[in-house]
Amino acid sequence: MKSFAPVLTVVGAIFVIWYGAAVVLNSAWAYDKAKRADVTLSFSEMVTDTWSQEKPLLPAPHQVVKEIYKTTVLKKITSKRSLIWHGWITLSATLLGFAMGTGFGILLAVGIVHSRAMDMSVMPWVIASQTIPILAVAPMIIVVLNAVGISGLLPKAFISMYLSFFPVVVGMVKGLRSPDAMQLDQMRTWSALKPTMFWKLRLPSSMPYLFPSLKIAMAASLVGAIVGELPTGAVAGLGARLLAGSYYGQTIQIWSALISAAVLAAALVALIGLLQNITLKRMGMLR
Amino acid sequence: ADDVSLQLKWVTQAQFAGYYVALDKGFYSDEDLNVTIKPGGPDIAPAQVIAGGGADVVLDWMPSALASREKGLDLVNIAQPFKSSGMMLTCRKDAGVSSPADFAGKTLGVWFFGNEYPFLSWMSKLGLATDGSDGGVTVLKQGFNVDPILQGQAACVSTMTYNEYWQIIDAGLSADDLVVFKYEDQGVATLEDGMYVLGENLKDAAFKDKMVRFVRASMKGWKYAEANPDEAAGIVLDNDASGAQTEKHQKRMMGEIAKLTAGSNGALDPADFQRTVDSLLGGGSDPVITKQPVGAWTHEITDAALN
Amino acid sequence: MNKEVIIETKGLDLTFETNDGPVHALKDINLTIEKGDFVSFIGPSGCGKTTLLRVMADLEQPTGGTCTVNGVSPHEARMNRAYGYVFQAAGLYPWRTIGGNIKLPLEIMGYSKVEQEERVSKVLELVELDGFEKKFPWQLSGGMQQRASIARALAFDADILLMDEPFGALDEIVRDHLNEQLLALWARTHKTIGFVTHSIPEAVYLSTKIVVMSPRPGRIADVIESTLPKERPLEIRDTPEFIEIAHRVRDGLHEGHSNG
Amino acid sequence: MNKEVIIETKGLDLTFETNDGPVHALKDINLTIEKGDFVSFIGPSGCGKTTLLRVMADLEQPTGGTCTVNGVSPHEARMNRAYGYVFQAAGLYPWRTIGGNIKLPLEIMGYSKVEQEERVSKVLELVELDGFEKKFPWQLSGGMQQRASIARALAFDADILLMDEPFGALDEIVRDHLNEQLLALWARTHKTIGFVTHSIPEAVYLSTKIVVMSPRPGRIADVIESTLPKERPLEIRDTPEFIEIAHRVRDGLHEGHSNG
Amino acid sequence: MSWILGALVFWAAMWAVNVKLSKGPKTRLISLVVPTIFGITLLVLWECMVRGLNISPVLLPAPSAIAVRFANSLPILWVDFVQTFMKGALSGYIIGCGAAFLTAIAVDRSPFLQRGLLPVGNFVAALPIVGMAPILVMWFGFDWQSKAAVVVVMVFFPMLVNTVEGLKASDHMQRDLMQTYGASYFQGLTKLRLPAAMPFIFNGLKICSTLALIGAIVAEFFGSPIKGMGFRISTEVGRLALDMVWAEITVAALAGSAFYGAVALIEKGVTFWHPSQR
Ligand SMILES: Nc1ncnc2c1ncn2[C@@H]1O[C@H](COP(=O)(O)OP(=O)(O)OP(=O)(O)O)[C@@H](O)[C@H]1O
Ligand SMILES: Nc1ncnc2c1ncn2[C@@H]1O[C@H](COP(=O)(O)OP(=O)(O)OP(=O)(O)O)[C@@H](O)[C@H]1O
Ligand SMILES: [Mg+2]
Ligand SMILES: [Mg+2]
Repeated sequence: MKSFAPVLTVVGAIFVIWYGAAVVLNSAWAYDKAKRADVTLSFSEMVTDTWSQEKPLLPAPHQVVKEIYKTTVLKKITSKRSLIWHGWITLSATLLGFAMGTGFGILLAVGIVHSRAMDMSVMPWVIASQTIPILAVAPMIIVVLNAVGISGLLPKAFISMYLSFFPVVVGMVKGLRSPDAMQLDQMRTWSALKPTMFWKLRLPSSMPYLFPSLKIAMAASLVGAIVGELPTGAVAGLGARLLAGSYYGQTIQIWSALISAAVLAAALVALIGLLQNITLKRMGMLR
Repeated sequence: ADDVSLQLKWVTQAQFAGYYVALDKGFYSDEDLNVTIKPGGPDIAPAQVIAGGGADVVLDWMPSALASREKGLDLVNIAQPFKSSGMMLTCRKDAGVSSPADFAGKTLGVWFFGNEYPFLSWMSKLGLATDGSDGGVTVLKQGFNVDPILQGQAACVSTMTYNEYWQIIDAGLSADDLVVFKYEDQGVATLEDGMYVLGENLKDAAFKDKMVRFVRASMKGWKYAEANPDEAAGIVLDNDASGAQTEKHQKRMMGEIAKLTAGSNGALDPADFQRTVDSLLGGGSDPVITKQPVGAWTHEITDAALN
Repeated sequence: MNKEVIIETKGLDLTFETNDGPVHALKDINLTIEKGDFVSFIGPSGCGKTTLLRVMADLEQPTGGTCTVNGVSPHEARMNRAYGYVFQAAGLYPWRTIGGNIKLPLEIMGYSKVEQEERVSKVLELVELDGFEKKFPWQLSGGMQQRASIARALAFDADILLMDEPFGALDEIVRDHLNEQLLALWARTHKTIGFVTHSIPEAVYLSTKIVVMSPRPGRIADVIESTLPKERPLEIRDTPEFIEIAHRVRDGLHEGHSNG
Repeated sequence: MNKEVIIETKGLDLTFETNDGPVHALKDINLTIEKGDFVSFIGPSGCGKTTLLRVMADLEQPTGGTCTVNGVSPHEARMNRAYGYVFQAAGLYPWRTIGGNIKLPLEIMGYSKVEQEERVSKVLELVELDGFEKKFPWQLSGGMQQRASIARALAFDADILLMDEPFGALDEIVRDHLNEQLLALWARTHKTIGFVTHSIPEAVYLSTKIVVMSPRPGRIADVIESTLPKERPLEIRDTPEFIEIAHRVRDGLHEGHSNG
Repeated sequence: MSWILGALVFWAAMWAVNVKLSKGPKTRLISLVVPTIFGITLLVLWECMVRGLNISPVLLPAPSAIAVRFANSLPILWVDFVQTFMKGALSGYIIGCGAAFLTAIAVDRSPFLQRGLLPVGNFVAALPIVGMAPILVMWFGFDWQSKAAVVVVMVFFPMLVNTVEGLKASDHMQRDLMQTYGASYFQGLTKLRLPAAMPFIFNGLKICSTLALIGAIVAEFFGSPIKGMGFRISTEVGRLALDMVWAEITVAALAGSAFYGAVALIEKGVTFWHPSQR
């Protein structure tokens, strides 16, 4: 609660800048239009115009809000013009990809921590894998997966997974290795076996590392799902809205899709934060 | 019923009205076909989709299809519902363009992804370099919209008669502000939106039979769409999953599309084919195709379908 | 006095390989610990006390010589769960309550739920932490944490108790109290105890045998058998006998320092 | 004996606001420290020793009462760079060498390069770390780190030296040695020293004044003026006078414990 | 079939070699050889799978074909590399990280701003920034400036959050020590808080190094001059020249890994004192 006022201030500042930027960016078009229509614009007319263009370079916040309101509240959820419907499509791919990425990442991390050979040979390539512009390869992945009969949700989820497994691996390797030498020795004095050590020591001590990674992974996963929707042909989903908006120069639609995606991301990340608080509190790690 | 999947070249819009009408009006089921229409997008290469087995039939432009043939993918044109090309270059008058002679030194927006071939062969015909050297034109890879011309980043952009041109108009520029160069008029038109299948599949009698029925039903759809443009546009809108299309735009598009499909009964006109090939072969230093294609089209299907 | 030998080292040698070259941590350690002994290890920082204890507990492999525990190798002894070990720092797991921490070795060793509960409350009482079972480690002061860690080592029935400066972090009064408690426990259970300390009075007060070590390389400078009786009230620290032994220990230490 | 008053607290009170409610760390502390005094603070864990020292150094704000240092507020005194402070843990900056760490306050206070070098080598010698100037903190043992941190506080000319358990991590021999050194330094420089310790003999050996504190809320239980002479060989610890004072301190502590 | 069998046998053999190698002492050479062997194994596996399963080259070309194309197209690859990496990614990276660093220092003195900026920063960092690409291309034109702008937006917030976090990383005692010296704000910043923040700052720099290249490439999908890695990839996919596409991907992976490695190397030099580097 302490950060309520500061956040409000910053958000307020952003809005002010936003409105200002809208005037600056859209004014050229307003003047251009006026010139062709042979009228002269007063400053206030220009400002109102920049905040109400149909296809502005930068839509004003209230235009975006109106669009979002129109496409969420006023449309039936099942309607293809409802942002909620598109959001749900993206969300399902995101969640599936996130689940797969997290699972894969944790498995890989367990392997890396327990096998030196794996640590030395796989880890550099995990890093290299992230330097491949998956976003550029996404269309091919979708086509190739289509070729082997996988279509629909899975190809998108696959791209999400590719983006989300990396932070999980990195975080979990760090976390599973976080028990110090003394804690490991302690287990050895009780002659605990490797599985016991894993369940009773490594896994619990990795929790503080896992959750921040999950937050990053969730955000990455959403990006993956959106990118996966771009090439599948503007069928459905927030990515498709972005693309269609871009295709028809509908900046208001782009921004509303973008803002919805951000809200979705924030909600998902907040959800993980909540889970983190509950888990860590039960584990007594939250003071 | 037999399953047929069709890969479109672009997103769901009136450009593909014939197929959606055939599906919606039950022309396909009348032929005992179960058709799935897969929308395309900016990064979907139909040729790649069919190579991967993701579709039975794809819609593609002939230059891109022929180029794929040279890459070893045996694409065969089985029907050509579009008689004329809808492609054009739209320029702003105030950028100082009034004829192709003015192109030199200007910035032109072009689509790539296999759609650049007609442009390249036109430029080579005009003798204009496209690699940025002196006296040539500066080429810009245009995104999915017409922003470059609206913002003055390019003097001309690629448009289709039925789509992007109207986006420019909608954005507030009037037809008087613009000059258009139709590829059709410049003698560099190439065949657009033909139906292509893999050559090896055509050896299979059952597949051929399926295609015969498919082409017949599709052409029925096209003719219906030409006759009832408003209804066709409505059907397309119903099938648009992105919910981004507007009725006004689709109706207008349907009207323009009807002009392009008008002269075709579905069968490929060998003369049109040859014109396309010649224009592509004459691509100067960097020709799109290097030799006369053989077996790139067949009348077998249309002959059977249209009888 | 024909007592059973519990730990025996012969010519024990240990060299750590480090980046800067080898560190000779233990050299030619010969030591016999008998059943029921309370052996203190004392010596300057870095002389190898911790290392020696770790070798006995199979946490470190000697590079020369032999070490047997209960007649078998330290490894087998560890697998037989022969020891409780208290580390130099408390090392409680922060995600477990005090009770959970003490239960941990019991879970691993497969004690029944009922017995776990019983033992936890018994040892908590012993170290005067009853009532803190549900608290997390960071809710306790440093001294209390150290006591909990001692309780954890006492919870299961290991015959050998190895303690590495368990009372280092405690203030003098609490320390005196725990010393008394430890002696009482030792008298009652006849455990064999290895105990590392920095404090001369503590070593003298507790031990039946004091091993004075000297550094670089770590070796035994002196082994002093205590002549103090088994009953040791705190006041024993003012007797001449006590002061005499303390003197001998201090001398041993000084020698080690000037050598090192 | 009309000496100059250096630190004076009157009715000092400090309450920490925590989630669980307020913690009354210091209550009604009245204390006068004169120039050249060596004052030890002793008391059970959590009785407020560290907190009191921090108030004097303007690292904590009292919630009641006043504290003056050199006749001005602790804040002004801090800005005048009146003290050196040695923390309970060494707290060296890992990215600086030992020499660099000792130079740090000198750089901040604007000493010349030449003088920096001189002082560094002087204080390193004092704590017997000559030759380690170029090493990084983690390449030294805990005890050596603590000595480096003491050297850092001695490097600049502060009249007041506040030390929070500086010798906690050291073994008895090194501790004895540093105690002697500290006494010698104090005798030579006439610094005023505030010194927190857990060890009764240490407190008695070093101090001119011993402040015994008791916890919950932290307050002064007893202030003992030492009657020992200024010259103190280590053997003084066996004299009856020494033992007498130690007894008084222990009694004060016990009282505090039973009260707490 | 024999191709696939061969691949599996090769895999098993190489894995055995790696297990053996990694059991030995961890020298510099070994820690280079082991991942190399693993990488070669992957390539061989890929080659065998493509040949064994007869995968069409328009779907997935074999590594050998990619290598040939790579060798034959060096000039084009170089032009694209300069356009996308040097101009787009690198300049955006430097501007973005630099701006974020300065912003972090600027808000450092105001806890109020920090409390407000961090949650918002985290929110924006979670935003699918790729969505901004078309907009930024619209604003900054088609050439590398718009790519750099996308990169700036992508790296700004991760870097900001890490730096602000880092500036808080010094522990209480270290800060108290500065207080007892009566150090000024600036002295505290340069002598304590910046050095202590270095591990966090480098963490941010490393994350951003992979983001930068991805951002620059994706931005080219939304309009570009006719050069650049993203342009080439999207164009050549349309032309079914998949070998060229993969050659570009190889360049991207090589450049990205080298970039990351360079940052990691500098990190090792600067934060030599941190436990994770010892
Ligand atoms: N894992 C290790 N690698 C390299 N050297 C080590 C290792 N462990 C200990 N040493 C070195 O071995 C010597 C003995 O160390 P040890 O910890 O046994 O000393 P100690 O007597 O317990 O000291 P303290 O009283 O400070 O705990 C020291 O010089 C130390 O630096
Ligand atoms: N920042 C703080 N917030 C809340 N409570 C605190 C804080 N610092 C100290 N305390 C509390 O104030 C009391 C006195 O603490 P202080 O650190 O002064 O004790 P001490 O005498 O130095 O103990 P020790 O010998 O263990 O170092 C303790 O109960 C402690 O829990
Ligand atoms: Mg030790
Ligand atoms: Mg303290």
